[in-house]
Amino acid sequence: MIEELPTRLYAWFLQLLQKIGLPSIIVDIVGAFLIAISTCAVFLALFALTSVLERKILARVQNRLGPNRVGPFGLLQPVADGIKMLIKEDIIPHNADKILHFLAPVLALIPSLLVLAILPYGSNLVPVNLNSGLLYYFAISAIAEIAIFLAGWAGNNKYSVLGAMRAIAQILSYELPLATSALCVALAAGSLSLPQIVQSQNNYLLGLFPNWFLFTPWGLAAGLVFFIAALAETNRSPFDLPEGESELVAGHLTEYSGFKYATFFIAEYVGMFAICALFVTLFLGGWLPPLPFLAFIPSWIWFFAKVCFIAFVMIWIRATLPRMRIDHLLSFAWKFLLPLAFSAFFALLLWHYLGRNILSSLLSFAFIVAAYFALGYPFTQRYSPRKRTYLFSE
Amino acid sequence: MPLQFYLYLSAFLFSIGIGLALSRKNSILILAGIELILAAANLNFLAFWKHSSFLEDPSAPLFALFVIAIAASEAALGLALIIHLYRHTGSTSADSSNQLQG
Amino acid sequence: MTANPETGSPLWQILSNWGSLIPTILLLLALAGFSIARNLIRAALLIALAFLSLGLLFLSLGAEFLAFAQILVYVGAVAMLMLFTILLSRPSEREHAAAWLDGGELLRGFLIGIILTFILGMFIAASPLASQKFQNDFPAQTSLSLQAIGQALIGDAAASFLALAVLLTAALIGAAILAFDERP
Amino acid sequence: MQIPGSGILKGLAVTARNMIGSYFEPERLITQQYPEEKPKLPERARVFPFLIYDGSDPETGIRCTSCKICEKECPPQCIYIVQDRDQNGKPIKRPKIFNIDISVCMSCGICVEVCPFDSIRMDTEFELSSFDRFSSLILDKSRLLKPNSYYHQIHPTEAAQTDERIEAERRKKQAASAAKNTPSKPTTPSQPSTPPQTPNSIQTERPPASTPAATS
Repeated sequence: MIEELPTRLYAWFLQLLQKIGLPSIIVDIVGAFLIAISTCAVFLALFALTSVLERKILARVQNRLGPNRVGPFGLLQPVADGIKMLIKEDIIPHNADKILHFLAPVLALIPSLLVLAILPYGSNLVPVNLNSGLLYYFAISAIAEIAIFLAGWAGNNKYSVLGAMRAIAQILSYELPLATSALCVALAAGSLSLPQIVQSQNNYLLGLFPNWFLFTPWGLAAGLVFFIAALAETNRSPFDLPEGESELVAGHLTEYSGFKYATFFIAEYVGMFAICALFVTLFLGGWLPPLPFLAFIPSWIWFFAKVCFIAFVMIWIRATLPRMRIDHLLSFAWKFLLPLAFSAFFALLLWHYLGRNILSSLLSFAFIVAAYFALGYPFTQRYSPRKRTYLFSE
Repeated sequence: MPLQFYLYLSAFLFSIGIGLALSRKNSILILAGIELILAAANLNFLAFWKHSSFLEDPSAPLFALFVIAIAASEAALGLALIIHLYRHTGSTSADSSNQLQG
Repeated sequence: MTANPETGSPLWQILSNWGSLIPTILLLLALAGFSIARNLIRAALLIALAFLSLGLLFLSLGAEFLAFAQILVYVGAVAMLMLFTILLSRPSEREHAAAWLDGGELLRGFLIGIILTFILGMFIAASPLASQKFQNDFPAQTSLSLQAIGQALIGDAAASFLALAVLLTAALIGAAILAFDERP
Repeated sequence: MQIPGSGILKGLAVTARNMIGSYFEPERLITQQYPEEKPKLPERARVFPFLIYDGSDPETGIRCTSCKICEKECPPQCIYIVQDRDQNGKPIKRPKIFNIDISVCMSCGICVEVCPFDSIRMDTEFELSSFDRFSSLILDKSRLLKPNSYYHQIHPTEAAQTDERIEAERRKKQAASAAKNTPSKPTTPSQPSTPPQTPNSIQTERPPASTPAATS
């Protein structure tokens, strides 16, 4: 019964409107708005929750308690942060471009909310069922780059432009591995629409092992590449150089305060959850239960459980790894992630065209392991600084 | 929307693209005008494809896809040329690069 | 609860008939802004808005794959390239102002634009297309299925697809070499 | 051949162990809920100076004899002493006014070292914030005076040493005075005064008036 709760509630509400006698156009529009608002509400609630849980997990890792003052176990902390952000004075730099300065946070938030429209939250809980959903995701997240540039440029501050350039260089160079690994999944599933990708991961090997794409040989490499690129795409954990406090104050966010600053953070966290949801949909079988007999738990509970687990892993990595330097960050993308994504692509061909059985899986797994070690070898060597010829500094 | 609406729109887009390309001093914006011309052609393809009776034949969207790809590479090269031009003539305005004029 | 309203529903009728009005208005506003934009960065952003609204227009025309490809390529890449070129070429303050024209050129540019529109408009009006009554109600399956494009790309258009790949790589390498600064 | 990425996995394992450990072994957690639990300051913690008085009545038991050495020695000059006078104007060995401006005091502890009568020591009470910037930040004599028992509370070992030294001095002085009023006994050289533990070099005669009641 809980499984169809959202759909039944939605249908009941629409009938209610019809009974009141509203023209059917209005009912449709209200229905569309209802879906949009409910999806955004769920993800903004998740944002509020994680802004506390992230600080508590980071605290627990460092053997301290974390916020527990506001509300029970500190759960009302987001309310306190929200009010603090609203009260803070919103400073616009002297001859900054007022319109662009205001536009940047809006442009940062809109794509991260738009992207939620195509994610399959439950068995038939897809806000919009586009048959090129994956391409929609990449197209909309391309707009977020312009927002970062605007944030850097509108602040009329040289360092924020520098920070914006670094952020865009990082996002552009990590977009390629992200797209290639997503491409592998689209090829394996045979379609770009996300509900179809989830459907294609639906069967269970010998009734026990769910054959999600992450557990296929090539899926391991593609999943690893996608996860690392996802971390870089949302400027998190080891790749949060653009907002690195130690280097560029706050990168492209230096000139923002008050609620505009909070909007950027809402955009970042919702973006993080969106890419976690995409990872779950592509590699961890969206709303599919891990074992066939666990299907009595509603599908959307499975989906959000997996999303929260992946978000936890992202926070866990943030608690462990130090920040990477800009050139290591970029060379890591071009020298390790992209070749690994292409080798995952090749392993997929091996796995698929040799008839998706055990033999082809072993073969492609061997190929992936060989590629991983070959590509990873230079990164395990001690860094031997060779004599650098400087191009620009004399 | 009827076909004529799209035809007039893409005609207007095409001519505005040419108008802007001719009326701008800064070469970056001239390039933007040219992009508009290509986009207008795309719009025409799709309008005719949508109002034709054989929707299954994907040749029009395919062609539009090719136009988008070529326009992107052309824009990349054009902008690289502009940077090169800027390094030699010190400004991106189109009038400053007229050394080839004999 | 898939929100795709069955194609018969009134909202879908409205959208498919008049849906392309909103992107068109957005497009015209963006172009107006772009032609009189004084600040270079604003001009580049307005062009990005124009490309975005064109993408929405393609969406209302039913070519979904095209719309997202257009947004991804133009708004994500070309507009970003323009912004980078504007930053790299560091137009001086005088140049910024020069982006704004002495009346003459703008007038000439618009004159050409308007005359051309009329000429093309006459051709469109005179052409047999205008008189023919086109079936205005869209078939149920409005958006193009991806499989068709995929088959075409691999099937009969495979040669041009590979040529396109070569062209894109050449453009990539060429642009990189051209833009690379060889200062010793 | 090191597996690429194994370093990251080891790091993740460490953080995971820490995180799970913090749930099962609560003593790992170092957070002090400050307003509720007072922080456990180390023994030699010091904030601002305070005056000690023996016995129960601060007025009579005050050790300070307003010799003003600390006023002269204080680097930022934040101590202000006015000597007390009895009714017919003869100065007596007690401060009438003893102010310390704690907004200036840098808690260096020099006044403690130079004080010959061990009457000033460093306090550990740090919640001294106030609303106005001047008057409440100048501690007058009544706020500075604290009993010797409080001193034993905050610096137990140091207090014990000081009392033991005062006790030794008093006994030595009594022995000396006993030797003076019984001349018959051959004047044995008074045994060399044990080097004073505290570095205060000046050995002045303590007036008989002060009641050496060293309460434990």
